[in-house]
Amino acid sequence: MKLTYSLLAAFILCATQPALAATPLWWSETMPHPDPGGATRHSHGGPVEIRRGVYYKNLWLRSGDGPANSSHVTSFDGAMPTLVSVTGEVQEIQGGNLHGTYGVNFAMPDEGFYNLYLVAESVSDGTRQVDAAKSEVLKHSCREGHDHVKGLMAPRHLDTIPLELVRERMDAESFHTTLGFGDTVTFQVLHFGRPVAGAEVTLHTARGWRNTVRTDDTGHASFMMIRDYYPPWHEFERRYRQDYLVTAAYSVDGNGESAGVPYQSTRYLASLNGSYYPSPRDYRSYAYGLLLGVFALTVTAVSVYFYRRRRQRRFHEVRFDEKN
Amino acid sequence: MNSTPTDAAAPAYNRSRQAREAETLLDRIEDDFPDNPQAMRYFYDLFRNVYCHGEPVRHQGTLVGTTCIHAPEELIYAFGATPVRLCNGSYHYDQIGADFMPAKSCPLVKATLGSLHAKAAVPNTQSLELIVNPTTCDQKTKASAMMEAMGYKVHDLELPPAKESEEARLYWQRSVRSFALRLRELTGRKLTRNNLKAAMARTARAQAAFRTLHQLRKSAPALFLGKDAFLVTNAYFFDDIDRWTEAVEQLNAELRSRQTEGFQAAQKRAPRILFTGSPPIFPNLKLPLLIEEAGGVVVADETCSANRMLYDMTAVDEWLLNDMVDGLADRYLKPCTCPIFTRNDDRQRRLLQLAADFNVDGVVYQAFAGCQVYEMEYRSIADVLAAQGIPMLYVETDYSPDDMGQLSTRIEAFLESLKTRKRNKQ
Amino acid sequence: MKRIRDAINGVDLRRFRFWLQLFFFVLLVYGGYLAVNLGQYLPTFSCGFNDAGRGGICYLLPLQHQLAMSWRTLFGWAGLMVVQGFLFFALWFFVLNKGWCGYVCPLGTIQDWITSLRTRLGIRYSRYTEGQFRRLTLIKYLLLALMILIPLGIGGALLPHDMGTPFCDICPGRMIIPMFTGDFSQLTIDFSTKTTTVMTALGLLVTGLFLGGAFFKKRFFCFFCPMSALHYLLSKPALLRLKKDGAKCTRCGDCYRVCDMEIREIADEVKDPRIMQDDCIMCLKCVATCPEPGALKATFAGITLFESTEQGFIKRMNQGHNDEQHPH
Amino acid sequence: MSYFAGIDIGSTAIKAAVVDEDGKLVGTRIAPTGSSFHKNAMETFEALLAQHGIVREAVKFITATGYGRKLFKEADDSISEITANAIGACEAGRAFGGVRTIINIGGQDSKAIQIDANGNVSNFAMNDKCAAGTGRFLDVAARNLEIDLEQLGDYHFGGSGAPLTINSTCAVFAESEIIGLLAKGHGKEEIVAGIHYSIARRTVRLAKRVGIEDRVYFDGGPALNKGLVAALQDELGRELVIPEQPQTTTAYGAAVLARSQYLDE
Repeated sequence: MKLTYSLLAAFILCATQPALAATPLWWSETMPHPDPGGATRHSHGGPVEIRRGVYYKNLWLRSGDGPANSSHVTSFDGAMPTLVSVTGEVQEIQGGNLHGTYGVNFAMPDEGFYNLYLVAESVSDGTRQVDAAKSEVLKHSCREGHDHVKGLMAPRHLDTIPLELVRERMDAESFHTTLGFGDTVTFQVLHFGRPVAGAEVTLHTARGWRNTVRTDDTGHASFMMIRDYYPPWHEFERRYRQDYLVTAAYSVDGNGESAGVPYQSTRYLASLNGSYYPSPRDYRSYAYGLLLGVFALTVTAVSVYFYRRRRQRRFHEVRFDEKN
Repeated sequence: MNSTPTDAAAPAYNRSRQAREAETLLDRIEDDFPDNPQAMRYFYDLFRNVYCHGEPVRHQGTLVGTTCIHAPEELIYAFGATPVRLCNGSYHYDQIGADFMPAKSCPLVKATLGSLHAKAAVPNTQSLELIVNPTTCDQKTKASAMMEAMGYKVHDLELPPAKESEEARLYWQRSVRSFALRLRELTGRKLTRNNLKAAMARTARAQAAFRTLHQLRKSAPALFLGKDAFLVTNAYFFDDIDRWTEAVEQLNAELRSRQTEGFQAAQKRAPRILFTGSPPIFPNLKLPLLIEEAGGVVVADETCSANRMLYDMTAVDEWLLNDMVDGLADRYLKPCTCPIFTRNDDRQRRLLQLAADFNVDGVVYQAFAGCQVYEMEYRSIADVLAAQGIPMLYVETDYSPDDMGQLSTRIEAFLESLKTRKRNKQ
Repeated sequence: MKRIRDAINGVDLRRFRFWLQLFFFVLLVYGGYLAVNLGQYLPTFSCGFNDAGRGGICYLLPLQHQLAMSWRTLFGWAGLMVVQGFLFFALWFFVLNKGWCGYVCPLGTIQDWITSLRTRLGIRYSRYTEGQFRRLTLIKYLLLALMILIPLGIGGALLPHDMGTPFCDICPGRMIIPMFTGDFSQLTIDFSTKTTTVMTALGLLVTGLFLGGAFFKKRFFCFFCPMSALHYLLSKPALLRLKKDGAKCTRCGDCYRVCDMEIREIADEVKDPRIMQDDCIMCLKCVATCPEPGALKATFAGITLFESTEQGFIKRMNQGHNDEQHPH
Repeated sequence: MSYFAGIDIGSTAIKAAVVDEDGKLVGTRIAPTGSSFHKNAMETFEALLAQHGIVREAVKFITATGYGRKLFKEADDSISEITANAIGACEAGRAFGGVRTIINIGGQDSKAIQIDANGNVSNFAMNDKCAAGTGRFLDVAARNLEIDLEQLGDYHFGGSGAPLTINSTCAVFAESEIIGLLAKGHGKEEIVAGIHYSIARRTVRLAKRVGIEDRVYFDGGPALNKGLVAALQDELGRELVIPEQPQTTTAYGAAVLARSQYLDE
């Protein structure tokens, strides 16, 4: 359903939009069409392809306001995407056609978070728009163990990025932590590495709900994830993974010229994608659990008690079967 | 009711037949052998006092007679009562008891019945309030009714004829539990954890002393003779348990010093004998004495008047009454090598192990004429021992002294052949 | 040397075991706080769900995870990983054999604590009849088979994915061990899917049963433990061994009496010196309760560590000795 | 020349034997035990010495055996008759090619002995208390039938009918059974044969207890009874080896033992 919808949107956009629109560009894990070969596998960092033991990540560039209203970008010929590996190594990687639309594929040999950036720039009506799409991808396999996790948890940013969203870590977050309904997620907005106050940060959920807040003095904005999943109870899927998109917009006045076109102000538009799941609070019940446990305990105790009382009788009767 | 003796006048024990029987034997035990351990004095005197002078059996609280090793004495002690084992070895009482039993029956059972029937019997157990009669062999089982007819209160402690099966074990545990109920009724006391614990500790201490003595007999050349060992264990039948234990501990200490001194109670070449079968019970120590008079030495035994009575100890996992009583029941059933049980492979293995541990040269198997179970096990035991190359002498006898000459020939011939074997081995 | 040996053989095994078990319990349940990490191939119930405190992870968790990989992966390169994991597990196991159960396993230790609580309350234990024993003893093999087959079925897309760790779902260790670090989150029923609802409900039923059962029956759960079954399959070459000299055995049944696992062979078998049975937890209580010198012994790589002795037995069974009465 | 003597003081007869330095049998003598057997034993021993012209001092070692061995104080050592019998039979049996099983029927007991090649006893069995199957049993029977003990053999072969079955194993009950059979008009021959078979059966059962191996040596007074020998061979299913003087084997054994003991020291 969701897929058809986005495909339709993609069709429309591809047909009508030659260059960049005012809507943000963002990275997405969602394929342009259903997985043809079933090559992807689920991992703690979302879908990956595993070739000879090495994890590969596919990300597609999409454009639009939130996961519900975005389309895959068929081609892109701006700057090359930048990948920051776990070790901090910055490199440009080649994007291109990936299963039909523009996307990137990169290897993740190390455990930890990889950051992928794409910066695009255009001028229209005297306003320069700088798009900075970012994706933070986790590579984790439990086989690698969990000892090293703590040192790899801290979020990172690049000072060269005009506007960047950084997701703050939650309390006791580990590679296994997922974001659930009711959890609060906090982002920091950085402008060339410095926090920005008053930037407009918008969270788009998969079903189209959005909320906008302004960053505080330290550039932070927080959202509480809303419940966004209402299946019939028997179809409830605990591992139902949904994408959210968070964008930050920040305008700066100032004349300039970009590729020969002058402008009077600049609008920075940062994007960051992520995923969230139903909250365990929605499907886990202590009450029933304890009830059942206590029930079993009581039944055991009572049956042992009665068994022992019965054993006190002088002897057990021997019975014969009268049939035949 | 003619039998529960009430005459207050002290009978002339030292002139009675049974006293003479005991006296003669004690003289033989004491005088015919040099180098009796000093600590044996206690036991010689004890036997003289009890058997020749009719000193009453010492006891605290109710005196409860037992007719077999299967009666758990710890339970009796726990109820503040004292057990006394009634199994008797006197030819005199054997003849009295012959009135109750068929001619070809076990002299032990006959003598026990005879002593219960006799007036002023020794050991003097005049105040017997209950007899616990485990249903072991047919003859003991049938003795219940006869003892009741004599006016005694008898508790049949039901023992299963097999010990391997779970059913047998549970049946026996239940028997022991009902025995505890009977004791409660008799004594009017309650079984408590502490009482039973203390009772078990008493027996365990006695058993530990016995085990030390038993291990000391491994020493080669022997530190002391089997006739004394039998006397010690026979004293356990009726002696005060704490007094007995102390005496045995003293004996152990003396034997240990003998060990360090390198003392030899028998010749270096003396054949080491393992005694098995029907129990030698004072004053019927005929066979062990003949063996040792002929130059052998009884170093170990597998009989219910000694080893089988005291060797196996009780284990408890949780010191709760339920577990303690079941533990006791198990100890009195599971390791028992009595031939009344269906299988006897435990007895075979026990004999082989004793023979190996005690460096035994030969086995003497005593079967009382009329003790069918021992007679029946003879063949299987003989086969097992023969397979291991251990010579065995099977002796069928009873309490009468008239086969002494014939027995001594056989025993001497057996010991001579053992000596030859030993020489040839060297 | 002899003195040392006598001291070892005369040890109060109950106390020794209590402290050793406590040590291992702290190590495996709270070791995580002390940066202890023994890896994820431990042959004992060091529960992986105890995120914060665990000092290592029970092998059954990664095993089930690994087996749930898609068949293409499992029978490809990842198969080697499974084999490697198994080898690590086996190496750990070979050191202590089933001593892991009797001395290390936190769930076993918890059961022993429950048992001692019961003893203090003066309530007697229950035993199975031999018929029940024979039937129940097979359950652990069934659980082991299911524990392997269900994840394999998932890997082959034959079964729903949320059954990934079927044994952990019903293992009482998952509910109980995390509680020791204040994590009660496992005590819930997960209604998210039908499978999880059923599995978590089963898990809590089993937990209730576990607590009740362990109260009345010594080492109640060990009887059904698939880890125990897996151990037994590997136990032949292990270094720690339980041996019996049948010739010295009097079949007094003392060892059987105290055996938490009610293993009859320990008392009755007199032919095979390798006496360890599949239910054995190697607590060595039997050795401590055997009055026959050398009849039972625990050896490590052929060296006798602990053997039954008369003196040791007498010392240990001297519980009821009243010192005031006999000051010896 | 040194000599060595063995004296077997049995319940019915005293047997004495003397061997020389080389262990060769010099001579034997048999006399009834009587009531004062110590005196009789001395007389028999001295008579034997006189018969062969041996002075008392030349006898270096005397070994006594038999029931009266402990009371014969003149002996240097005593040995049980089983051991003595075994050695005697082993030595005497060499002439027959060696024996391994010995059946001895004495005055009041019967024995079966198994020996190894050196004459060491490896196993033996003896009748219990009761006199059934012993020489005494034959005595009683002969008296009841009013025939001489020596005649029993002839009677055994003299009968025309099948041997009768004597059921009683006890000497006392057998006595009345024999009288009963006589009263019914059975011939003495059949009765004698019946008695022999009865003894033979008991003896074979005894022998089977120790295991029958190789040649079987039969000694003791009753071995002179041809009828008993025949019955025994019948029951055993094999030939018996019988020495010339079956009564003195034990005394001979004692003498042999006296020699080796003397030489050992």
